[in-house]
Amino acid sequence: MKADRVLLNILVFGQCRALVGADVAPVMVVVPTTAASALDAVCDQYPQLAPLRSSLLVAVNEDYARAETPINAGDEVAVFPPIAGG
Amino acid sequence: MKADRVLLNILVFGQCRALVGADVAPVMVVVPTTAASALDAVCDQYPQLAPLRSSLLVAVNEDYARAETPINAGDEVAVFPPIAGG
Amino acid sequence: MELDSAGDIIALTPEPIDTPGIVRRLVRARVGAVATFEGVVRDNLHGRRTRHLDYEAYEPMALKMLRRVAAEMRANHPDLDRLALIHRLGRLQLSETSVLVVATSPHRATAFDACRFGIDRIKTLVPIWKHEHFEDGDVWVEGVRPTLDL
Amino acid sequence: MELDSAGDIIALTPEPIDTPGIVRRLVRARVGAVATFEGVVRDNLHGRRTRHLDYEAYEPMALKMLRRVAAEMRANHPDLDRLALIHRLGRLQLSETSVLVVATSPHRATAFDACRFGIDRIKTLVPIWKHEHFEDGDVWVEGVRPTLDL
Repeated sequence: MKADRVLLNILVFGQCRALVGADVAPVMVVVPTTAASALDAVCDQYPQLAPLRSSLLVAVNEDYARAETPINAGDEVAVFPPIAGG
Repeated sequence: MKADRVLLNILVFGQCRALVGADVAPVMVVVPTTAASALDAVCDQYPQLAPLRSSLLVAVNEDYARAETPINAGDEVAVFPPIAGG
Repeated sequence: MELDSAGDIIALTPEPIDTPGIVRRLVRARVGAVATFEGVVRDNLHGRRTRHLDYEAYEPMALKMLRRVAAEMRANHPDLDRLALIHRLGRLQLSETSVLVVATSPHRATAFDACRFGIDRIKTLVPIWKHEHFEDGDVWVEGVRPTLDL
Repeated sequence: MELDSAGDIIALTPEPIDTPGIVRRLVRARVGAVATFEGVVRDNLHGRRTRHLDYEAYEPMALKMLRRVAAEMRANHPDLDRLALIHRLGRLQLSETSVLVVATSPHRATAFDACRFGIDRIKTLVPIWKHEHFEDGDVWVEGVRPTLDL
């Protein structure tokens, strides 16, 4: 697979959205990458998220991701805090 | 305690009421008596209830009675089949 | 139907049960969870097609037993808030509500546990009988003997 | 809110949840038991007085997860009839319903078990966040990490 540097428009929700001040946090990443690496990248480029790093969740294509879940160009990626519905 | 022959107006419900054809089944008993004896008396005087005898319940003063629960003159006594609310 | 001194609604009624109205009157500001159980008239019993049901009760004793169930719910669940225990009497058509149990609480575990206990206990304690009318006959529905170790 | 192809109602909505209307549309003739859970906005969180709440969702994923919860309920309970899983979004006032779970079945054990499973699973699976506004401040309510072994 060819490695490409791309802009990933990460969707952010809840307190992450509030801290970023927008619904989307664009980050530059080299694809293919992983959920853990994408999370590192967003916390690096949006340092206000860094204190939450250990609790944040990643979804890829509307499913919860594990650290090693792959991310390719065109995937829908979201980052958000633990969920509190109900 | 003095033994007295009295008329006990036993309340009947559900299939018992339907079989008796009335809301009340008066029976002659000697008081003090017991729930088991009152049940014997009502099945004796209303033989249409006799086939149900082993399943019937007795309440004395609006509480479930055991076989040996005492019945005195003036007590409210009811006889009915197993309950089917809900 | 009035709230009693504990703020509960415990009743036998020949009228249709107004579930949303009951719930609205029970829920107060401290409550975060409402668990509701409704028994409704099914269209069959063991495959026989039901036309309608008649419920009858030994009314004063049934009310006394409903109040006992409410007391047991409270004893089991100190953080239970208001509750409702209501049984319909008389003739019911298909899909009408025969029994309503509502349990409110700050927390959902209590609401669920109390609600389920309430309906289970009604079925084993409250003197009510069901006469089921089918398209081709009728039957007094076989009941249960109450648990007498109260 | 429409019934889906399975006859269920699964939705996220900014409008008040019409619980009685939902229940009425779910219950069909074969059903004998309806278990309902409503989460409602409480007047306090750990003693701080709540003024109102804002819920937000990752909407397409939240809908997908609600549908997954429904599928799990069905898989666990073959005799479950229609169900509803509805979560409110946006600003909610005290005592408004934030979440509704309805499970209908011929039998009460299934209705209760499925309903409880439904709300427990919503809380551990559906991406929704709660921003609570108090009289003296606000907080993003601490959430839970989903169980990932699905």
